[in-house]
This record gives sequence, C-alpha cells and structure tokens, in this order.
Amino acid sequence: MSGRLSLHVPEPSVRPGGRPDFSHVSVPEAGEVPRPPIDVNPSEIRDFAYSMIRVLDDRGEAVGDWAGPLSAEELRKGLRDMMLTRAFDARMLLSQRQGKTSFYITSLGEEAIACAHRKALEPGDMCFPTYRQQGLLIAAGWPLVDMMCEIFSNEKDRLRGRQLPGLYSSKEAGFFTVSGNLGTQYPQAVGWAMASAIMGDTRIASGWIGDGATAETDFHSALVFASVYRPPVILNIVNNQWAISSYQGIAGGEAAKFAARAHGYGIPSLRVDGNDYLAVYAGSLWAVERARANLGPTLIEWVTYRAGAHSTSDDPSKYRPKDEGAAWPLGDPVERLKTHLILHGHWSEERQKQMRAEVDAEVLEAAKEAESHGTLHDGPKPSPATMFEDVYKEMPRHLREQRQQLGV
Amino acid sequence: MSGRLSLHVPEPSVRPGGRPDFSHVSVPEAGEVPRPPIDVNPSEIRDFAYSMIRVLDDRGEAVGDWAGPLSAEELRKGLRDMMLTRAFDARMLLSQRQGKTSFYITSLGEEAIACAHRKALEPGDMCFPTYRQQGLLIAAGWPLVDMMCEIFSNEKDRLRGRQLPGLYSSKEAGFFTVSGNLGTQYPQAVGWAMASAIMGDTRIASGWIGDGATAETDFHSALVFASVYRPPVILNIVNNQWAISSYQGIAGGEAAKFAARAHGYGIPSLRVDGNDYLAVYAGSLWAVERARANLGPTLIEWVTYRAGAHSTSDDPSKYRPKDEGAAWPLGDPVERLKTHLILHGHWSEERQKQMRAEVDAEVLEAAKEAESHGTLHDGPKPSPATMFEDVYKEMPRHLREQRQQLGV
Amino acid sequence: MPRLSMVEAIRDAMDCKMAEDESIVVFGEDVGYFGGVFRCTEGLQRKYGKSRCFDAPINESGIVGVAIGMGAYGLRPVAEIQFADYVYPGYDQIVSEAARLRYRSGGEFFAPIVIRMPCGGGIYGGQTHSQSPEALFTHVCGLKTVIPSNPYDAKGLLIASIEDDDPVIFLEPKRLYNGPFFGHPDEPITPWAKHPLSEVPAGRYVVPLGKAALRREGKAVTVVSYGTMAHVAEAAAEETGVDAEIIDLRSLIPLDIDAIVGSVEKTGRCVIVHEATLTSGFGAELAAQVMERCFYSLEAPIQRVAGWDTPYPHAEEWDYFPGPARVGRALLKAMEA
Amino acid sequence: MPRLSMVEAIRDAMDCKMAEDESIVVFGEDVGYFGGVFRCTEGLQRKYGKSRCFDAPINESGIVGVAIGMGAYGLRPVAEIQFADYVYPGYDQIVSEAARLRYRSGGEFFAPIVIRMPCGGGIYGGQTHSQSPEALFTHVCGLKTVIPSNPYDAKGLLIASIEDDDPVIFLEPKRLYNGPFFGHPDEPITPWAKHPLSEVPAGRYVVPLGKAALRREGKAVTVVSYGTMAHVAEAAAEETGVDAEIIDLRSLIPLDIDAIVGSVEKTGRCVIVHEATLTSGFGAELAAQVMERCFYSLEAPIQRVAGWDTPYPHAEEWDYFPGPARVGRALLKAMEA
Ligand SMILES: Cc1ncc(C[n+]2csc(CCOP(=O)(O)OP(=O)(O)O)c2C)c(N)n1
Ligand SMILES: Cc1ncc(C[n+]2csc(CCOP(=O)(O)OP(=O)(O)O)c2C)c(N)n1
Ligand SMILES: [Mg+2]
Ligand SMILES: [Mg+2]
Repeated sequence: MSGRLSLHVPEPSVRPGGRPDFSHVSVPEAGEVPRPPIDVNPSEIRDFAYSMIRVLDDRGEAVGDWAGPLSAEELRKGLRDMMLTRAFDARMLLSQRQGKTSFYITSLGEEAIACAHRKALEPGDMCFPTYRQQGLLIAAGWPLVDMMCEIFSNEKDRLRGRQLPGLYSSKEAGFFTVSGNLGTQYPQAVGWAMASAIMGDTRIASGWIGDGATAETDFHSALVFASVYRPPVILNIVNNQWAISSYQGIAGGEAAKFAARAHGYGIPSLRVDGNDYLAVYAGSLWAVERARANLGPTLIEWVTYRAGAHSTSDDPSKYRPKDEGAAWPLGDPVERLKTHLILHGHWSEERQKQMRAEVDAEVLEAAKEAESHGTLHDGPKPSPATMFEDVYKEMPRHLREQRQQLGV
Repeated sequence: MSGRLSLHVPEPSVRPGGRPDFSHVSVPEAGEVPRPPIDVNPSEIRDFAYSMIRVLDDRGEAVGDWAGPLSAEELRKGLRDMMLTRAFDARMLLSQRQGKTSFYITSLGEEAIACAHRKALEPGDMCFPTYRQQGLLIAAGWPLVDMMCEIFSNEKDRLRGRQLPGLYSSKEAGFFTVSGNLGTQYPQAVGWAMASAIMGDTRIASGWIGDGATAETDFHSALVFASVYRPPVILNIVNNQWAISSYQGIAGGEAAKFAARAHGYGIPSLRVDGNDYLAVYAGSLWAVERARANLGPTLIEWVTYRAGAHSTSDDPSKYRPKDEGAAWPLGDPVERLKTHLILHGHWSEERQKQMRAEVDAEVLEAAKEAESHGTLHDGPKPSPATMFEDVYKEMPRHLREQRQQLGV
Repeated sequence: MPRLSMVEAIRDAMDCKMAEDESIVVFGEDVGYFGGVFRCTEGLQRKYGKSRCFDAPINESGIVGVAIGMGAYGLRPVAEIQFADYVYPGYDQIVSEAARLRYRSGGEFFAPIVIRMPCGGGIYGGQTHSQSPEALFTHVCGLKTVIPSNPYDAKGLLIASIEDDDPVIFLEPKRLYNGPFFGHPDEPITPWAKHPLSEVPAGRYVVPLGKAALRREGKAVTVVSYGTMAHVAEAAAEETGVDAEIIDLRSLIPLDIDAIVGSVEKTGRCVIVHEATLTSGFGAELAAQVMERCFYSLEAPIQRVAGWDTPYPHAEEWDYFPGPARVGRALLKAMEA
Repeated sequence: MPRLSMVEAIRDAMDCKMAEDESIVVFGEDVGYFGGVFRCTEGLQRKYGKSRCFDAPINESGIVGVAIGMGAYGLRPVAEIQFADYVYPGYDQIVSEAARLRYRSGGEFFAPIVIRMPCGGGIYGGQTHSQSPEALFTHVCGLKTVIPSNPYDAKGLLIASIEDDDPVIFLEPKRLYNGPFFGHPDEPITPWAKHPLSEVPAGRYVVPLGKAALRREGKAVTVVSYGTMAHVAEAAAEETGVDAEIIDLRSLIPLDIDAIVGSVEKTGRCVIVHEATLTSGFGAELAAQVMERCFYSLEAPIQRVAGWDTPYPHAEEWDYFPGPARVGRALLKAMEA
C-alpha cells in the first residue's frame, strides 16, 4: 500500500504580482513542419499536434512549405482587415464605457485567426462562430454599421435588440447566429456540413470554440459525429490561453495539446501559430481543400493569446500579471504581418500610420451613423411589440394575448 | 472546385446472410507489448492504443511482460467466477423466458473482463458499472440470491422492485447503483475518485462504459475532469463490437481505436485482449497500482465480443450473421483459461465438467431460494407503499398525501 | 381504407414525406439498417438510402445538435431519441438552441426539426423507459409539443410536424404503438385493427397542430387528457357511468384552449389526466388556465389525476400508473361537489 | 449584528460550513483563485486550500456528474453553475442521476449536493444571463428547489441546503446580489445595508426548507411570490394601496402549502408572481393547488403575473420584466372581481 492520495489542481505558472513566464510554451522554428498532401492519412501527421505550423520567422520572412501564394495586395488587405477589426473593437469598447451599450467583447491579439481564416473560405460556406470572431464578418466586408446597430440594440438592429452586443447573425455573410451558450454551435457546424454532404452540395462549414469551451460536452459530440460521417467541416479551437479567470490547464491543456484531441477520433489535426496571418491562411486553406474534396473534417488548434480582458465585465489584473500579454512569445499579429510586408518592400511605417488613421476614420463614421439610429439607452429602439415575434414562425394565440396585455 | 460532397455512413463488414469477417480486427501476437513502469510518461506509450496486450497465446501459454503472478489456485478461482457468471446468466435468461421477470441482459463472452478486473481491486474501492458487469459482483462473492431477488423484483429485493432487472446496487461490494442511462456513471466515478484524493484516502474508483456509449457526452466529461485533477480512477471501455444493432463504427471505432481517445487528454491508455483472463488481470493491476500510487487515471479499452443478444428485447440475427460469434478471433474467455490451466497440468476436462455441474447446481439452488421470495408476477412482492420512500430522505408532505390517496 | 398500427402510421408519415421531399432525413440510434427498436423506421434506409436514413452515435445531444445544423442548412431532419427518458443529454441543444434560433437571429435561422421519442409506461420499462417529460418542453417557448393517441392522428400530426417550420417535440406513447390501451394490464392486448382510429388514409394528410379532438361527448364533466390517458379516460367514463366529455389535446403547445373552455363552460366541472408526475406537470398549466378562464362556470374544484411524484417503478408499475380506477374516482369526486 | 449583502451572506454560509465540516468542497467555473464571477466564493480557496475550493472545467454536466460522485463518496459538494441559463448541459445528471440515486439504490447511495446558480434578469444580460428555470426542477421528484430573496434567508437557506441529504437546486436572483430591487430600474441602487433583512448573524443558523415567510400582512389578497418578485410585489402593494398579504416561498419544493392556503382562505383572492415564463411555470402548480385546496374560499380567479413566453430580450428588458406596474394591475384586477 502506497501513501495517501491527493488532488492535483493545475495552476498557471504565474499570478498577479509575479513575473510573466511562458517558458512552458515551446515555439518551434518557422517552417519546421512540412505541408502534407490533403489526402494524407491522419495517422501520419499525429506529431503535428505537438509542434506548431509557423510561416513568419522572427525577422518577418515567410519560410517553409506552408508559406503561401498570397500576393502583396492580398496581404495588405489582410493587414487592413486586422487593423479594422482592432479599431472596431477599440471603438466599441469605448462605447460600452460611455454607456451606449451594456457589454462588449474584443478580439484583441487574435485578429489574424478570424481574418485569415475567412479569406480561405468561399461564399456559401458557413461559419459557426463564438463571440470573439467578429473578424470573420469584418474580413468578409460586412457593413460595420450593421454590426454596430446590433451592439447598440437600436431601431436598425436586425436582431431587434434581442441579443447581447456582439452576438451577430448574418446568413448572407456565412455567419451563423452566435449563441451565448458555449460550445453548442460546434455540433451544429458538423450537422450543417453533414447536410451539405447529404445534398451533394459543395459548401463547407467552419465551427469555432475556445480553449476553455473544449471542455464542454458539445465538443465531444461534434468530434464523434465528424469522425463517423466525415462531413466537410473545419473544427477550429482558438487557444488564447485563458477562459475567463481560468487558464487553459483547467480545460486539460496542461496534460495534452488540444490539437491531440482529434487523434482519438481519427481526425487529422493541425496546431498553428495563430498570430501569424500567413500560417493561419495556409492552415485554413489546407483544411478547406480537404473538406471541399470530400476528405472530411480537420481540427485546427490556433495558438494565440487573449491580449484584452475577457469582456467588459472582466478585470484580468485580478488573476494574471498585467504585463503578461507583452511577454507572449508569438508576438502581435498586426506587427508581424506589417514587418513581413516592410521586409519585402511592400509597405512602410508611413503607410501603416496612414492606414491606421483610415480605419479609425472608417470606424468613427460608421459609429456616428449607427448612433444616429439609437444606442441602448438613447434614441430610437426596436418596438417592444417585436418582442413577441420570431418565437414561432407564426405568432400563436397565447403570445398574441400576451402582447395585448403588454398593451403594445 | 472539386466534385460534389457525399456523406460517409460506416457499415459493418458483413450483414445477415453474409460470411462473418473479422479481417479488420488485427490480433497481435501474445507477449508483444512490453509492460512499462507505472510512472511511465503517457506520451511514451501512445502506440499501446494501436496494439493489444495479450498474455495467453494460441496454445494457451502465458507469455511476455504482462504474464502475471497468479497462482494455479487463483486461476481456478477465476475460471470458476467466469463459469458461475455464465451459468447465472443462462439461468436468468431462462427465467425471463419463463415470465419470472421482464427483462434480462447477459454478459456472455465478456466474463473475463469483469471477473479478472474485480480481482485487481481492493475492498473499499468502488466500481461504477454498466448493466453488463454482473461479473464484478459474482467474482466478489456477492450472494447470487440477492442478485436474483433484484431480478425478480420480489419482497427480498433490496431495491424494492424499483429497478429494471440487473441494475443492482451494492455499496458493500463496491458496486455503485447501475443507471439505465448510458454513460452517466463515468464522470461520477471520476468525482468519487476526486473525493478520495481530496480526503487523502487510499481508495480508488473504476468506471465502466461500452463502445457504443463512448459517444455519449459524459464520456468526454469524465476524461476532461480525469485529465485535469488526475484522480485515482480507471476508465474502462468494454468494446464488445456492438451497441444494440449498431456496430462500433457508428461510435467512431472505424476511424480510430477507442483507446486512443485518452491521448488528447494526456491520460495513459492500454488496449487489452478482453477475452484473456490473464491479460485483463495484468492490465487492471497496472492501472490499479498507478491509481493507488497517486499517479492518476488510466483508460483501458477491453477488446471483446458480445456473444449473446443485446438483451432479451433484442434479436441480433436481424443485423449480424448468426455465426459471427464463432468467428471472433479472440476466442472464448472460459475456453482460453481452461486450456491454459490444462496445458500446465492444473486442470482437466473432467474437472471442468465437474465444475460446470457445480456452478449450475449453485445457481439452481439460489434461483429456488430467490423464487421462494416471489417473482415479478407471482408470490410476495414489495409493498406499493414503499414506492413513495427514498424519493427524499424524509417523505415530504405531498408524497405522504399521495400515498394516502393510493390507499396503502 | 388501410388499417395501421401506430408504429405503421408513424412510419407511413415519414415514408410519405421522404418520398415527396428530399430535404427530409431520418436518423437516430438504431434507426438505420435495423429500423428502430420499436420498428418505426423499418425499411426507410432500404428505400431512401443511407444518406437519408441512418444510425446515429449514442449521443442525444449530438443528435439534436446536428439536426439543428441540418435544419439551419435547409433540411428537415426527423430525429429519433430512443426513449424520452434519454432526451435529457440533448435538453440543452433543444432549449438553448433549437427553441431560440429563430428568435435570436431575427428570423434568419431556424430549426425545422422534429424530435420523435417514445414516452410513457406500461411495458415494465422501469424508471428509464417510462417517463413522460412533456412539461419540460411546454415550459420552453419556441417549442411545439405534440402527443398523438392513435394511428390516424399519429400520421397526420407527424406530417404536420415535419412540415412545420418550428422545432416540434413529438412524443409517442409506446404503450399505444401496437394497440389501444385502456389501462387494464390484465386484459389481452387488442390490435389497432379493431379500433376505428386505425383507419389511416394513404398519402399525405395533416392533423393540424393546436386542434384538440373530442373523443366522447358528455354533459357532466370535462376530461382533458392526451396520449394513453385519452383511452384510459374513456374507460373510466364507461366504467363509472359518468357522462364525461373527453378532450384529447393532441398538441399541448400550441394549445386548443377554446375547445377546453367551451366544454368546461358547458359541464362546469373538469378533470385533468396525465401520466407524467403531478407536481409542475402540464396538468398544472391546464388547471391554471381553466381556473383563469372558466372561474365563474366551475361548480367544483378541478381534479388532477397524474403519475405520483416518484420515479416510475418497475414492479409497482400498475400502482403507479393512473389507471381507470383512479380516473374514475376523480370523475365521481368531481361530480360530488 | 453585521450587515451583509446577498453575495456576502452566501459566501458566509459556505465559509461557516467549510470551517466546521471538512467534507464540504466548493467548485465551479472561475470559483477558485478568482472567487466567482459574482464573487460568491472569494477568499475560500485561500482559506481552505485548493482541494476544497477550485476551478472547474467549463462543463456543467461534468460539474454535476463529479459532484454526484463526490456526494456518493461521502462529501458534501457545493457546485456553482455560472448562470442558471447554463445548467442545461448538466440537466441529465441532475434529473436522471442526482434526483434518482437514493430511490434506485433503495437508499444505499444518495447525492447530498447543492447546485448554486444565479438566476433572473435585470442586469441587461439578454436571453442567456437572465433565465429563471425553477419549474424545470420542481417537476423533477427527488430534487429540492430553493430561492432566497434576501441576505438573511440566503445564508440560512444555503446552510440548510448544505446540511440536507437530498440534492438541492439553489437559485440566487442575481439582481438581488448587491441590493434589494423593487422593480424600478431607473431608481438608484440601494445597498442591502439599508434593508432589515441584511442583518445576518455570525456563525451557523438555518432557515428550514419548506417554510415560507410572510413579507407583508394584509387582508385583501394573497400574493404568492419568491426571489426578486417578493420585493416587486411589496412595491406593487405599496403603490396600488391594495392591502395585500405577501408570501415569500423561499423553497418551492418542499412547498409550504399551509402558509398559502391559510392566507388565501383569509383573503379569498390570490395573485401569483414569478419572473420565469408563464406557461408551465411554477405559478401554474401554485394556481392549481390553490384552486384545488381553496376552491370554496376563492372570490375571484387567481391571477398569474410572469415573464412573457418569449426568450428574455436584451434591450426590451423592462418590457419583459414583470414589474410593479404589471403586478399592481393584477392586484387591482383580483380586487375587482
Ligand atoms: C454553457 C456555458 N457555460 C458557461 C458560460 C460562461 N462563460 C462565458 S465565456 C466563458 C469562458 C470561455 O473561454 P474560452 O472557451 O477559452 O473562450 P474565450 O473567451 O477565451 O474566447 C465562460 C465560462 C457560457 N457562456 N456558457
Ligand atoms: C442515454 C441513453 N441513450 C440510449 C439508451 C438505450 N440503449 C441502451 S443499451 C444501448 C447500447 C449500448 O451499447 P454499448 O455502450 O456498446 O454497451 P453494450 O450494450 O454493448 O454493453 C442503447 C442505445 C440508454 N440506455 N441511455
Ligand atoms: Mg480562451
Ligand atoms: Mg457494446
């Protein structure tokens, strides 16, 4: 008989007051991981889950098999998408502070993932995003004003003030209605992709989940169904190191890489530098091609860092060092792409400054227009009568009675 | 753009009318897989999930690292446990056909798993079984009469006729109350083990699930919590190739081995010949030692074949060839252990016949006694008044009122 | 007209819709090759192929989750949960997602799905093969909840449910699958063929959601019931001789409140019967609405007859089941006051 | 006597029990180092160590599942679900397991667990941070369901729940965490310190489950309510001048039916108020029971005031919330008849 048992409770390497420490995050050289053919046997790339696909090296050079065919023009567009997303977030954060809405969630530091992924998709494909994938909409060119009207819950909000700020829906943009419940959309993405396969269509689905939410049971459901029916779906895990106050170790990230979850389901998986626009695009495209070629699902762990607070209701200085973000070894996605472009003479600090001003102005103008349609506590709002609509396709009698009772 | 998509729906290699075919089940030589130290790094034994731990070779010889230290005496006891379980099942199946109970589930062909596993546990440990682990109780020497009274829902049924036949509960025997809901007990086993660790106890838990039920979301919950807190728990998967009419491919077993599910959680896993009493004991013991030494969870896939119907409500000839069981490459656990004992001169066909008669008589006698306390439609039964008990610790007023209304 | 059992009628509904609309897919545990543990999907895979009728992994939450995704794509999935007792793992997907999709997306996305599941006791299924969880769905706005009591309604309601653009919980009283049941377990089972409501027209027809059926006219007391209990109520009326008017709701949400109010205003008395546990059962909602709307017509307290507030036991099945004797006592009590 | 907010009172209950009983463990999403998104577990990990207060993976079904296992082992886990809106993934473990363990094992195993969760709206939380799912638990036999409305009760009820050997669903109206709320969102928030029920004794005391509290004596009409609505009902009575007797149930199961019946027999009128959606809400059960038990005392139809049968909207929060104006109208209507 051995000694007594004890409970292991994982703990991040450092807490407020301590020195940021990412020594546990091993960062392989860019270009190290080969690019296999899309019909590779998943069992042959199991080691990918323990490495990391990176294209941009420390100098900003694009190296290795995954260095893709994007033109300077396309990369500048990518840079702009990320900057616009960042500016949008900054403005909406401010609007929340000003009381124009109740709540906001930024994607600071994670812009490359949504923006570059979106670029790899085609019109007609469908994303099942979490609340932190606004970059998908922005990179798709969806009107900022429309997004802001949702955030302000104003009279032009297509969701009629019903949803929390940032839980957009745009069928047209291939952006499935965001749920406030974590994980639920993951099996839905699989089901949507199954439907596409059943109908002999060519469209594919892309599901999204955070590191923390991989612990949810829906994560398993999605992988089981994806494993069995091999539908054309990409299962994205955004590992930004933190849930709210709990770090990825509380979701199992200390014991294994999230990318390795796929192995038990025979699903090929990639682990990718999520702060590297080129790597994100290349990894996404590989998965998109697989899906489109009827080769089935791919799981991708995007390694990144949530540089901001979880949401406007959160104060991260309570549970992690304030300067942890600066120590994050994969750097900032905007800076890295900028450096790459400058290195190749396709960009300059000057033009960067200019673009910054441009996107700020674009956001400001959009905000003005959106605000003219009302903000949460000010100006025009959706009519309370609409509250009873869309519960069912046709309003049943009991809801008509309740609407009458409300007197609207 | 590639061609059109299509849905992959896995299909067993053969259906009724076809020739049984297990060519997809690769059976490594006995003794091939080494026995690692219990504190092995899980990443070093990932290949175990793709092989199979086997001790008894084709001749019945015990070979390799996992060949254990069981004495002839212990092995004869093991043989008897399995034979008693089989005789018990046969009798209860008959009782169901005779209308003495509503329903029964046998464990035909899978007796080695529960019987040998039980032997590796200590008093105080707790199993969280499915409905097909009666061998755990029988190998623990739990009275057959008590089990039968539950099956007959008679006046001596400690569960007061409330549960389906075979859904036993015995705290004393370390056998957690069986749920009719698949998978639910798997995270409970993890929680029980966490409690043992929290209290600095030495007891361990053993959770059970079928191949089909690994698809349930509770499977993931159990693995996530086991991965994070490293409690002393063994997570058993009994892969008997079939759920009800759906084969293991519908649970994801075509795409990957169930044992590999553990890898994504950093949990070490074994894949073991479940029809080999010695291998089951050795694999169980390894996991027990790990757990007891505070090294955390182990997942074990037991490879076996459900030789009987799913339950008395099922007719397997509707969905698989009648003679599939005979073609199962891992043979029959009773036969294999018998052959081993005979090979070493510890047993004979004669004594086997004698033991067979002995266990039949033991079962028959128990059945007679149990039947004297009533069967489902005949003789003494639990009082309907007990129906209102145990909903809560103390009967609340509304249940007292309802009991009065029933007039009992 | 062909005579069908309830199983056959349910199968016929799916068959008939699958033939005319390729967006209908049917799946669930054991529903493919095998045809379902109650045989409701027998032959559909052979007829429509493996991509339109297939086995699902044992994961109810996944079954509902992928059905929602398929529905959002534009299909009309009909998913089977093997027993209503096993729907709870899928409850989150039903409540938080299927029921909310249309609302939260301002109508952009919705889930035109049907979730079929056998419910109710009477087959010695014990606590995990006997439950009647309808009230857990009627409390959730955005869902429709349907329970047929006979082959004719089963087919017509299932077709209506499949054609409906909202998510429908379709509860099938398993004790009625192969014959009507009047609550006397000792009587021999009569097949549906002898019952007039087993006459099921070929081809498509609908029984609209939200329309109750009058099963028996009467002047003395109104019995509101559904599923198996509609038959048990009939037996109770016959056996007590109480001149009861029996309403079979068929769909709980939407609710045919007019039919109920009309009858109670006539009879002045009301007994509500269901198999589910009493407390917070759908009978509570019915009682509350009858009280609110018929207060001045009521001559006696509304009686509720329901399953006891215990799990459904195995051996004590018939002590648990609210059979004709208990319903009969309630009828008499309603008449006394 | 110390004055505590509801958050502090809840924390104090756990603190006080953890200090005296080492079998009590507290866990949930963000409850460990951080102390919970509403701060209810702040400081407990520091005080009792990481094995007794810790963060859980984001998996509500796992949280409940492991709590059941711990309970079966002999611990008394107090698990937090971050918002009641997120309890559904854990619903199967609650309904099929926690609630059934004792019954199905003939009393051998049981789950002495408390599942705490913030419920209700009023903080612009939208449809996934505002729900009141109590009726989904009151329908499930084997569970107890508790909802405090003030710091004193919160502590005493939570201690009683922790000491209880049955599984308890403990709903905490989040709008009351940091101050009472009378349904007037435009009025400045008053802290609990000004409210008499913020006087919370130090150390252990219990408020027994199954005992309602009389919040206001009155002769004209009985208001049955709980949680936030107990305060709103008080406001409505003050504002309309109706001489209402206000009952705060505190625990729904077990239910203090005597308190309700006693009052309704006195007043002859009854208004039931809750924030949850109307249809099949717990108000239906209350209405049914009042009707059954007080039929001959009732002078007017029972009124139910509840959340509309829609998801809880974000911007239209105050059109949705059953505030004092709506409750007041119901009081007047009950008096009219
Ligand atoms: C089912 C459910 N449980 C809990 C929550 C509360 N919650 C919202 S966000 C969050 C953390 C999610 O972390 P992660 O998945 O890593 O995503 P991230 O916020 O980092 O993008 C939690 C616990 C929820 N929304 N849904
Ligand atoms: C939650 C739940 N869903 C469905 C069922 C119905 N059911 C009972 S046994 C079974 C098959 C289980 O197969 P497996 O897990 O392989 O175990 P085995 O019967 O082979 O031992 C099914 C689908 C159930 N009991 N619980
Ligand atoms: Mg995260
Ligand atoms: Mg199996």
